[in-house]
Amino acid sequence: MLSAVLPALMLSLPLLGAALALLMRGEGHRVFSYLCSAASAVSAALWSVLVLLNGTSTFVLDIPSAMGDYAIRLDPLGALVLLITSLTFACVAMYSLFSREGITSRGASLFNLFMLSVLLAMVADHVLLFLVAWEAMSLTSFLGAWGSREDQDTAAGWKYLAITHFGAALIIAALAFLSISSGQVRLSEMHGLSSSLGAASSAAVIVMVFLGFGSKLGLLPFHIWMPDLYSRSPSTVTALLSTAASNVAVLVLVRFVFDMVGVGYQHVLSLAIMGLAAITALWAAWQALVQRDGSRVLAFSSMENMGLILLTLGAAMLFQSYGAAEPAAFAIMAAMFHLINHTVFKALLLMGVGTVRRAAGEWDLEKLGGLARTMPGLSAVFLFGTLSVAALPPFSGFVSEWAMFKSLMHAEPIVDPLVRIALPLAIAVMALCTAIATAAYLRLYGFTFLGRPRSNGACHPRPLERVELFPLVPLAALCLLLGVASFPLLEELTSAVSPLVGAAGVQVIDGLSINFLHQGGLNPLGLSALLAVAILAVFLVLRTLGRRQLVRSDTWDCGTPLDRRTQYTPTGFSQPLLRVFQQVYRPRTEVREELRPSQYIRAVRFEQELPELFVLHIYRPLTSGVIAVAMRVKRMQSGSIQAYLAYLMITLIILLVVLR
Amino acid sequence: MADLLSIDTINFLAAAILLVSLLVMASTRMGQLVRSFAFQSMMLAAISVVLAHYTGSEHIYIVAALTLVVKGVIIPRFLMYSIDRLKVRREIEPLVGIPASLLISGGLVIVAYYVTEPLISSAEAVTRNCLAISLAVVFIGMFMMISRRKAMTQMVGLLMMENGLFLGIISTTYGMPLIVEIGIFFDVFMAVLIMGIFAYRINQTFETLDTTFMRRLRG
Amino acid sequence: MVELLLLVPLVTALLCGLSRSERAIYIFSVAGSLVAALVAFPYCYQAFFEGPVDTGLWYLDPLSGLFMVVIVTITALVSLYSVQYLEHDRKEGEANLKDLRYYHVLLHLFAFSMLMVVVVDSLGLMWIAVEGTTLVSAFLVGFYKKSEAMEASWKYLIICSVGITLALLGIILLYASSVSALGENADTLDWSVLRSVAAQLDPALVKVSFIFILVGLGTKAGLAPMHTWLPDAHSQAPTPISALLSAVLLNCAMYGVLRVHILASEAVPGFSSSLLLFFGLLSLAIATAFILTSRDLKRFLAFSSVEHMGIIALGFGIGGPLAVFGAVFHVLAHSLTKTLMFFGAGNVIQKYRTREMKEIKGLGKTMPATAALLVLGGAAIAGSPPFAIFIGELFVISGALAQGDYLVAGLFIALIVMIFAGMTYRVFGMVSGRPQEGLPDGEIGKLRLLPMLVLATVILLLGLFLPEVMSDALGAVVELFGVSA
Amino acid sequence: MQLIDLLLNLIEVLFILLFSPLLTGVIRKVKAWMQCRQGPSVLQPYRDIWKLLRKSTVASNEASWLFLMIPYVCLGAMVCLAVMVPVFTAGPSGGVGDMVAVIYVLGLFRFMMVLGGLEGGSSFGGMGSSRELMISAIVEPTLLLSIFSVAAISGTTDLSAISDHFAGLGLNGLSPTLFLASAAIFISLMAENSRVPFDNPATHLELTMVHEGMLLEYSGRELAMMELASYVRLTMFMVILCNVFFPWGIALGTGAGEIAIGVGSITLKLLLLSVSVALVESVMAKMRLFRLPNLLTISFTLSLLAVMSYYIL
Repeated sequence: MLSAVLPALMLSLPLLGAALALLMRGEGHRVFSYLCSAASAVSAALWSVLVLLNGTSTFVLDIPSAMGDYAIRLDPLGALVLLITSLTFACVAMYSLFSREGITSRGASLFNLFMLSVLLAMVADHVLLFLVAWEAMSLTSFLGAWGSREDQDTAAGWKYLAITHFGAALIIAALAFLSISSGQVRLSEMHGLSSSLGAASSAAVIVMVFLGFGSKLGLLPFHIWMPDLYSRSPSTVTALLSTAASNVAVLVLVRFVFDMVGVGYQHVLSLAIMGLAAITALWAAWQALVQRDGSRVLAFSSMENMGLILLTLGAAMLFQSYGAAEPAAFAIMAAMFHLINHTVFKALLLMGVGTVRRAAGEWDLEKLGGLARTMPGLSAVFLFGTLSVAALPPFSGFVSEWAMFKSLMHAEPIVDPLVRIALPLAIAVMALCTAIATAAYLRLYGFTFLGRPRSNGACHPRPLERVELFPLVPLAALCLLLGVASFPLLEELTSAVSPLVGAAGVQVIDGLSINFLHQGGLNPLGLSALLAVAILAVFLVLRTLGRRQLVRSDTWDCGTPLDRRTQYTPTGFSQPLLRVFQQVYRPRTEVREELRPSQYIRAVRFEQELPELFVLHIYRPLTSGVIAVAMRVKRMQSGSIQAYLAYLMITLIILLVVLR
Repeated sequence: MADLLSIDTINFLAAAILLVSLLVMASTRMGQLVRSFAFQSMMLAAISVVLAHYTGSEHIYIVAALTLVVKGVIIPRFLMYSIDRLKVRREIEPLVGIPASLLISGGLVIVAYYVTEPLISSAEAVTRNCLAISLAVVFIGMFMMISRRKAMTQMVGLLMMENGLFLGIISTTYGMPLIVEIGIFFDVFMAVLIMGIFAYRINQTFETLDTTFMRRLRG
Repeated sequence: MVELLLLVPLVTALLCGLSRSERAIYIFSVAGSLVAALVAFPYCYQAFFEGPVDTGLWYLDPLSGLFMVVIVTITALVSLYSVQYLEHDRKEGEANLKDLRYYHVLLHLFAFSMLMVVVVDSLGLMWIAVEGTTLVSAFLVGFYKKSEAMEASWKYLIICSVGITLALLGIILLYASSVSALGENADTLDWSVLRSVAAQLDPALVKVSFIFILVGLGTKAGLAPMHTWLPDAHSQAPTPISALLSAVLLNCAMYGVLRVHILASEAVPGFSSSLLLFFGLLSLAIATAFILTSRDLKRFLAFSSVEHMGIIALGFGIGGPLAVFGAVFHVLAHSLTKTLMFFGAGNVIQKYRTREMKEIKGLGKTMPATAALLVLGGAAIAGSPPFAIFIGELFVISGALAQGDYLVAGLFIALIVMIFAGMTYRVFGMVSGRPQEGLPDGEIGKLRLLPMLVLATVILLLGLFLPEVMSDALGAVVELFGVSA
Repeated sequence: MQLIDLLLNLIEVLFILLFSPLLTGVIRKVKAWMQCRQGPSVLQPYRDIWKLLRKSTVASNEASWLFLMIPYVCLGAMVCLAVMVPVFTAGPSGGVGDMVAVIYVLGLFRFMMVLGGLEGGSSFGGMGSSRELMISAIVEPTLLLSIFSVAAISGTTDLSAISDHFAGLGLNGLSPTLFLASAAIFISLMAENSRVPFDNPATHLELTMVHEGMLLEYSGRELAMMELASYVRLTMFMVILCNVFFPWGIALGTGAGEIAIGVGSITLKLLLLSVSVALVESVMAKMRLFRLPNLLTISFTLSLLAVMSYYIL
């Protein structure tokens, strides 16, 4: 009974919310509209808990479509992702309400519709329903992201829409192909189709879905929409785009690749996917380091995290293709765990950046700084998110990244030298990514919250109301909780992903440690406790020396008074790494000295431009090429009626002569 | 014997129709154009009469009469009237020069024969030549519309296409159901009328009937 | 009985022509088109579910039913939309009462001729009706009497007349091809009769005949490269008429092609399909180029029509139950969606007094309701779910994959992705941005939003649900093509 | 985990905390000798820390709440590290002795320290932080890869188990992989702990400094904690180097004799390593900042080779 009411509530409340926001006037109804979405999130969470307790639940909806009746289905893996997604939705809804970001009727209705499409995409068990929900997700997120400011150019949002539609087209083709060749319209009825499809077709399908879903996740070279969209959209939208939408993409991708199609013997394909994912992650880490806008940093961070997740999934495919089901299960588990953690910390960080932007009125890291003193609460929750995304113990990102590292260390049973070279390389890339990305997060936190304010806005930010922080606190708590005590989640995840690869009875929890195949486990709880005890011990021991006397004073200034501009800038901060990786960034730097008549240098101008290489070398030539061809074709419409008649005649004569 | 005579007559007339089409391509005078068209239509009517006699179906007589009246008299008159009012005497500088036009027209005739060759083998005696010729006349009419500038010439080209078409109709099918035939006549007549109205309006707006000036809408 | 249906638009045209006041014209026009719709729907039902209605002169089968639904629905919406569109023109001094009368008489005559196309049995009469549509609508295209309008209607008239002449040649050859099966004096052009002997038609003649009909009627249906008249006529006609041309007239011509396609594919299996497939892809490709580069809003939409006619041709060309279903559904989806887009464009153009898309900015601010509907329509016309066009395209892709035409499917997908990009870039570009100085906010006329709202709702619902009665009806159409859904 | 293990861990922590300043003293002394100076007493670091501990703290006006918390986290992390890493006994770690986790705890230390460098709002802190990150961006993957190679040999990532494995193998355990990896880790040690070719721990000249720049705003007790944490970090690197690659003598059980041998051997090894660090520092010149990546890349390549050599040889 309850298990039927909850999904109904989950899907109908957002519709109600959207309708309320559109039809009614006044602020109160927008409040109700966000409450509707929060309530829907709660019912989604409850439903997923029920599913976790009682097992998969399926509903065939008595709604005729062009392809038979619609159906929805929630399996345990979906339930786990849905659970965390719905919690995020609830937090973001509350955040919208309290911070009044996106509280317009358009914003509220789109929020509800986006939520509906995400939920539907997660639970859809019908080809058409999934495709509709998937594309509706793109459309509603685009509409929510775009045009929030009047002067905005369309290009940023349009890039997103066009690229994501390209991805959708690939998915559509793949799904249509699967549906036709299996004769099924229910996704849950398709299993291991690769055996009937043959190697070439299943490889093609896997490539299509990887690129298709990858376009949403920022897989190279489809990433170019991400930074622009993130920097120009309300944080409530990006927080969901980066988390909820990515969750759908990864969840369905996993179902596609491992369950519906099945990996088969695609060694080379798996390696290629790993390669692409690795380059994506690395590229994103590099780019995150040099961005001036916090949202852009986080956009690239999403891309980096998704790259790592796809890398791990690629490794899982590799294991699976060699018949090593258990390492594959572990790798998928690690990837899904990271996905869940990413949801929490990324939503937190994006809303945090949004709050900073609204409070200080600045987005440029060059103009922020010192906000930890004026907004201590925000800086504290943001620090939780930062530590988590930087994968530092005892926060959630650490545990999942550890698991991803470990999953790459399972090369042992496979003797193919290619694999034995590829996996260590993957580890090297992952490590490099992590290190560089950590630097980027550190830069983001440090230059937003620490040091001296670099502008008036940062100096006197609008004071935050306490309620604005409320929605962020549960997320921050989850960052810590998922890092400290994630055993139940991991066990559920393992039992949910094992059937996908046909590995039965995989155990990842050994006593208090996460431990699997390879010896050497991690006890997150123990490690966190140890860390806490150590810090506490240091504190207590030093307390025995008596209370410290604290004197406040100016920063040491070598005798020259410091002002805003004597600080290190974020740009300067990333210069050393930028110089180390010059070949990657290819910066265009210009240093100009302005001389006085007396030949003393009066001023030095330093200009540096980091070209968007993918736009420059792929997209621009591509679009200009297409447009050039189009312009050539356009000449046929010359305006001359004689020419038009000639086309008619020539077509006719050619057809007659060729086909008579 | 009589049948053979009829077939010969029809073939002769059809060849004449083709010849008129070719001659029209060589002419630049509007009046000549319209008169040629009228002549062509009359020959078409003659073919119809012969055919009606040959097949003995009476409604083809009606068709023949209609052809004579509508295409041989009314439409040419209307066109002459328009030419006088709109003061378009001749086609200056056709887009494709006269010698080239004639060569291409010849080519089109060959194409028409080539295309109809597989059809002719299966068709009846009357049809053989006429189908190819009708196709050739259609092609030449179309080519006239492509190679000439004036709106009036285009109208005449279209009408010649219709003539070719009509030759095809009567030669292959010995006439369609009467209601269809009448409908087609009505349509052709209305089309000419409406085109005439538009030609008049175009002359008013553009102060010329040269269609090559109408190139505002492009891309 | 069918005569009654045809009589309604004629009487409406007559009443409009006799009316002395503006108000009366509007009332007659709207009421007449609604009555036509009411009268037509029972016939459509009959056509879909109770087998073909064959009364000698008239012939109604599911295919006619489908196009009849499209014709009466769109005509009703267009006449409703025309009210405030023309009121605005009157206010601006673009049209006087005489023009108004003239417009409505022609509008209903146009509807009459299009209905005629789909209800007659004889291919010859169908041809007459198709030519009739050209002649009537040429005046509507030239309604504004500006030089561009003149140019457009001249091109429309000439090119379509040439095309239709070729089509008649094709019909004659088809007739000739039946001689061997039906005997010398069968004296019939009736489609139903031809259908019964389709397998015995002379293949060589049928091939040539189909080429002529495809090129001839394809000209009118807007298949590239014969589509050249289409952007001119669509851009110059009054916008409601553009909607009618794009959503209905093209379909009527396509109807003729399909009729012959059904015969030809029985006589010469595969021949007509491959031609349709070729022209479908070519139309898509050429339309893509223009959609990416168009600057004029209405030309842009016109090329989108070329694209969608291409998709319909492609779907029928691919064949197989899925693709044909997709194409049949697409006929419906495209007419509804394109009408919505043209209505939106009409609002915008009258408000901004320009068709240049670069000069149209900030619709979201100036006309929020139109903007919202345009965004929906833009997403829909570009093939995004959850709208109807997506379903059509999905089925066409599925059909191509099911037939093993991977190359066709790949090309199709590549082209529609490009079109999506071009389409959304333009539409969203108009909605966002800052409107020009001194443009007052607000819609022009609330009534014109009503048909748009109806259309938007319908295409959304059609994208999500397919009621059983509809799937049965469409299934009946699909069966005509010798494949069962 | 047995009580005795707990106790041993506690002793290890104390051992490390008390012993690490001495190692720094030894390095300084050896370097002084190499420069023909007498140098400060080896006990000088103890005196420094003791003095600093009793001084009052001066904090910058710009510094936030985080500033004063950072030293606790840093020192705490190092204490934690001392528990995680086997020092003289290779007992069971209870799931906290994972090598990847060790690197991440080191990462936590670095992260906090670098944040501390940004707190004051002066250019020195930023400069130090920025340079530190440049170095660590390459050092971290190097460390992970070296560890991966060792883990691949021993089949585990648990440090105690690795020590156990290599101690059990004795001299048979030596392999090219191990040498390459240890060389990579040695270079990382020098880089991470701001030793000479990378940084000069004895200077406060802004053009060269990395580590000291970040600590510039700290004073009093906080400075003492940061300094102690840095000493511990150096020691822990050495311990890892010793116990992973040359674990001979490490106590495998909890017998008193074994432990005594363990303590003795680790003390000896640490002193030897300190002397060699000092020697390397003395014979090398400080490198230009932007030459550093070359050296770091060499260490990265070494570690990659270490992994490859295991799989390919």
